[in-house]
Amino acid sequence: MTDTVLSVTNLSKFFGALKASDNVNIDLHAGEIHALIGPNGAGKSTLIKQIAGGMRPDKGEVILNGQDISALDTAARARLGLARSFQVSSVAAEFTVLQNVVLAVQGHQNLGMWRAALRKTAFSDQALGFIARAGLAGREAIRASDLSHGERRRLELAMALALRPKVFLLDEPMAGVGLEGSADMTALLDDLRHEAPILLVEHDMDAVFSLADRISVLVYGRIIATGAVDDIRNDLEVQRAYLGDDA
Amino acid sequence: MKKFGTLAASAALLMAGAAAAEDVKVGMITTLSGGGAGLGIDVRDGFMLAIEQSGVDNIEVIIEDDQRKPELAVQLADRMIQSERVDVMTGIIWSNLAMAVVPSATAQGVVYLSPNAGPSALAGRGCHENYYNVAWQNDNLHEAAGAHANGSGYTNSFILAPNYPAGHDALSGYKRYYEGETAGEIYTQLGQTDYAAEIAQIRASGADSVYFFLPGGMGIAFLKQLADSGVDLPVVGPAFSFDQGILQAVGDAALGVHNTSQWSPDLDNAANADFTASFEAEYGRRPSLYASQGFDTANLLLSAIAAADVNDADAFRTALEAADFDSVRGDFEFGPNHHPIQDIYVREVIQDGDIFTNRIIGTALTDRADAYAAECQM
Amino acid sequence: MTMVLLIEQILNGLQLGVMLFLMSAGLTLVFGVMGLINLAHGSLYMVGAFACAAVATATGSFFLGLLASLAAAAAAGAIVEMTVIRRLYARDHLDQVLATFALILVFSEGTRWMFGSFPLFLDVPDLLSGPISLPGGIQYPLYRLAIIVVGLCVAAGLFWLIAKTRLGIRIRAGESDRDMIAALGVDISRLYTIVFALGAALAGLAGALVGAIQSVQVGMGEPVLILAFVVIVIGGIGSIKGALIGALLVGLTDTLGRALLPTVFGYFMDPINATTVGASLASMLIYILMAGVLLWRPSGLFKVA
Amino acid sequence: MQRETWINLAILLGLILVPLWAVVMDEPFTITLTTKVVILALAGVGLNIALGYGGLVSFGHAAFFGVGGYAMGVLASHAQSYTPMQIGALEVEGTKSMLIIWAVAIVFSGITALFIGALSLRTSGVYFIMITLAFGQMLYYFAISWPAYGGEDGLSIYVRNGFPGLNTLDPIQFYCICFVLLCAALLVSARLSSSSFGLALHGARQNAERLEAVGVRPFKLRLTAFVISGMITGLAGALFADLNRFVSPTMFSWHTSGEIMIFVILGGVGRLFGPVVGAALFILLEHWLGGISDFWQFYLGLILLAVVLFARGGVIGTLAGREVAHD
Repeated sequence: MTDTVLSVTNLSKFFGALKASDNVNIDLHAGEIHALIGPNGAGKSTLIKQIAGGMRPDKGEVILNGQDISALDTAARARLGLARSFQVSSVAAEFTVLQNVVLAVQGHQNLGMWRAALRKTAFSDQALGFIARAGLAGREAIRASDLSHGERRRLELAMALALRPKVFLLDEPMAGVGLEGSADMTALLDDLRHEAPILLVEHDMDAVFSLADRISVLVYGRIIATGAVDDIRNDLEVQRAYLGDDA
Repeated sequence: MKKFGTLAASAALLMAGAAAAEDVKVGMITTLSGGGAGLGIDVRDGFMLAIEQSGVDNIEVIIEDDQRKPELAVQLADRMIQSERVDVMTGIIWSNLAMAVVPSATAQGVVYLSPNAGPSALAGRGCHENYYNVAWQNDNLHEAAGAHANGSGYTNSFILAPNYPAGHDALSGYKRYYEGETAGEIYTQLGQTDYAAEIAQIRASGADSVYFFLPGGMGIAFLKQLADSGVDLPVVGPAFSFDQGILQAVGDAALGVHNTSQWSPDLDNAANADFTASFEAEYGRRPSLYASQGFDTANLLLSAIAAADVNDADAFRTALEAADFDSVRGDFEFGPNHHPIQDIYVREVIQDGDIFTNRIIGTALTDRADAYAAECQM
Repeated sequence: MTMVLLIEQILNGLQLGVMLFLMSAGLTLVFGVMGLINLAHGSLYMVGAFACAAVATATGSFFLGLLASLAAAAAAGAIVEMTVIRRLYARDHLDQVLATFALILVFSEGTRWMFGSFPLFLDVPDLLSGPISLPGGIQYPLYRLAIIVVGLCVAAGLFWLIAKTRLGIRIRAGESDRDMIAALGVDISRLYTIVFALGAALAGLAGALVGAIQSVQVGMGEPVLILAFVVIVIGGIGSIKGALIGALLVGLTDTLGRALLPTVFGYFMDPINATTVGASLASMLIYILMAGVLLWRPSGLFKVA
Repeated sequence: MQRETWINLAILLGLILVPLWAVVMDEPFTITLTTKVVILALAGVGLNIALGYGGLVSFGHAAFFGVGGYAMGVLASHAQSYTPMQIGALEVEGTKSMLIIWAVAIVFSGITALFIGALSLRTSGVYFIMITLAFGQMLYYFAISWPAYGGEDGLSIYVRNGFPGLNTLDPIQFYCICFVLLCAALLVSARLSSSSFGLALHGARQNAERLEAVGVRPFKLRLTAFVISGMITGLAGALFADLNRFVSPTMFSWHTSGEIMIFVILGGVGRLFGPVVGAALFILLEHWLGGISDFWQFYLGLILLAVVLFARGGVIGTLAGREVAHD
């Protein structure tokens, strides 16, 4: 088959009796978008956290390009190219767009204490490139707190791009961007997959079905199905999980 | 920027009227706000009372509040010396502030009259021709307490003081005269307010008496707690914990306790009778030990000004050394290191109507100088 | 050290701990419910002591004084909450620290203005004065025993209040989710005023109780304030249970440290150095305890989730 | 940005003109007072790096101020009495040279900050505030009960320490030394703030989770900032001791920590010149109110309250409006 970039094997996380992740196996191939769906409270964000390093699993492994990264902390994983966006957008609110992206660009380097960060042309030029790629050209000098919801999502993606990602972990990038925004965002994500494969957590089913190559369904911490889009669409167990939840 | 007490202001006004040739500028740095302000206020009031009574009109007194902060005291002293060009300084209550201010002030040619603090360093090697202590050397009252313990037949004292230099001096001063055994020796935390642990140790120690040096609120707390604990041992302390200002707060717990002091409101001399009466008339409260020291300090200064020109340093020093004034404590003279040679009394706390006060019951030490005079080379 | 002395020292530690609990309970409640750091809590302790001393002197009754201390501290707390504190809830800790530091200055100097610079008289009531004999031949001051009993009763009352009453439910709701109590239709600003006044009253009670055996003077609240902070940080901020455990821990550590350390050092040092070094270390002991607890558990022993 | 730059320049100009005026008018005390402002401002500039840039609310900066002060006191007292220090088998001579004293003060306060920071930074929020306070208190009680260097009495140094080519006892020359050091510290502070390191530090204050997600560990960053902050405050402590020719444990007290914090907040947290304005205003108020009433701290309290409640962002924040990174 194709190259496996990221693989999660036998991952489990229990909070007392609650099984947040129950022996989860999931992998991500080069060039694909793999969507992770499931009802609220299924443990999607918990899973993303464990992959990104913010939470330690009780057992199981996370392997990135053949390297076991289970023991590394968030910062070390980020340096290896694990780029994530957050369910609720998380940027430095008092910084401008440019400052935020420069922050991400310089993340890999040794942090100089004397020369002004924004005057280092290498940093700024790169940052401007990522900002443009994320569709925020012309908004460089705006404070992050003054951005619209959708723009903040894009800023997060610009910062993710700045990490020279091997993998994107995107937690609900469509949430709160509105109808038109979601069309733009879909186009943007479709573009990003050429940069690195995407593990996408998303509630917007239209976006998922139009973007994803494969879909995994997470219910009560367990992956109940993984497969191509059409297979999942027709899977009875998935329908039950969703209808049971929504009806 | 300048702060005058009410009396200081009137003194200054008088001065403006008769701008005499040899004006004397006095800088008083004392504690007027925050913890321990009562002591500074008493020294100031005693001092200003004497100035006012003298009717001398060529003295200007500049009063500043040090908030009991040594750094601030140093800065105020710098200002008084550099900007105001004072001739004489006085007022400091605490030894640590005195150590911060006095050496550099006297080195700059200013005469310093100490109305309260008497650290050993300034009595011994660090003595100075411009430094005069009108109160006592720090060890004096403790030494007297040791002598009193011998006289009372105590042979097994429990002694305690805060863990800071004055506390260490206190206990060594006591032991210098005390001949018996020590049942226990404790250094408490400075500013400590609960003495249950120490009192329990006193109870268990089998001591026949307790000696403590705990100035201010610490002493109030200790005495009340000791009285309430049922530990029924004779207590001796220096006058600081039995002063007029705080006795009322201690109440019954202090009644009958013996304490050592170079002054007492019932000391039988004319100067003292005038002082206690006029102080109460002027300020509506009874004078304290500190007020008496402030009063004496001012009178010493007045006697020297009357005898010599303040600008003639040698003559002025000679006039000060003579100590030709009527001290409220009776006989008063300076030793070679400019520290008092004086009697130290034993007082007892009594109740006079509603008010707790002290009366003299004996003399602990006669014509006591201090232990450091020999080290002083002036 | 004999057994009797050790038991007496443990009682002393308990008494200090119980007193610290009265102080810390309000502090930790205010932090837990409103998220506010209140440096001026020590001033309310002072207000309680001064009110008690003034009323006890005027009426001759210590118990009227106690009531006055509760009333005065609660009133002072409510007034301060309504005029100043309530504007600080939405601010960061920094603004709260500065504002309540300013309140300390106002309270201290205001009190000195009203009552003068000399300590006030407040004595143990006759009913409770003197020592009593406990089993085992221990002589112990009745008043200190009374403080322990009162403190434990208040602690029990507080647990009951929080667990069983409607006010308690609201307080707990406020601790876990501030937005939720608004959704429940509770008048938040009134709830906050009540909680603050309750904490203030407890601090005032502590001040009055302790004032009788210590000295009632301006600035008396500051050392206790720092101890109370140590207590709630050790216990876990916002937790009443943590405050109780923390207070007893600090009380016992401090008392036993002062009593035992000089003796312990005496075994391998000469006596004079032993008393000095022992006393120095004893004064640092609770801070060492606190640093140790925080290194072990960075959010205190009983963190509120 | 413009407006704040102008305000900053005006402040600098004031710090040059006031002492000049005092020299002309022969008012040496005004110079001493301005020197005090400059030194306390330096301490505040140090704290501002931790507190303003890093969001680390340290309630224990008196620890570094005191270590700096005692570095001066200990070295100078040994030089004064011509007795070398005994450190183990090593004999070290004291010194009266300011340059050496500064170096020692900076190194030792840096080591202290490294130790306190490494332990305290494991906590956050109120716990951080309180654990730094606890470390400050530990040093305070240690200084009080440590008999070798004066305990509560402190240490008096009779003559101010020397600086090559200058007469440090002359108030204006000593002022110049302090002023140059303040300017140097402001320069360091400004460069630090805009550097890559500073960007990451500001970022960590706003959103530590985000910072980790771009590959930076906040702990190391904060610890570095805390140490630099402690070093500058330590240098200020050494100067303050030299100004007074005296050190005492009050330099370690929690009131000192509180006051340094007040300078920063009063002037404007995270503003480059915030601590300078804050210190100047505080000293002026203390001086002016102290002349009016014995109960001046009452009014000081009211004024501080008014500033917190109604002038958010401190003096500079109010004058310059929202510009830089502070909420």
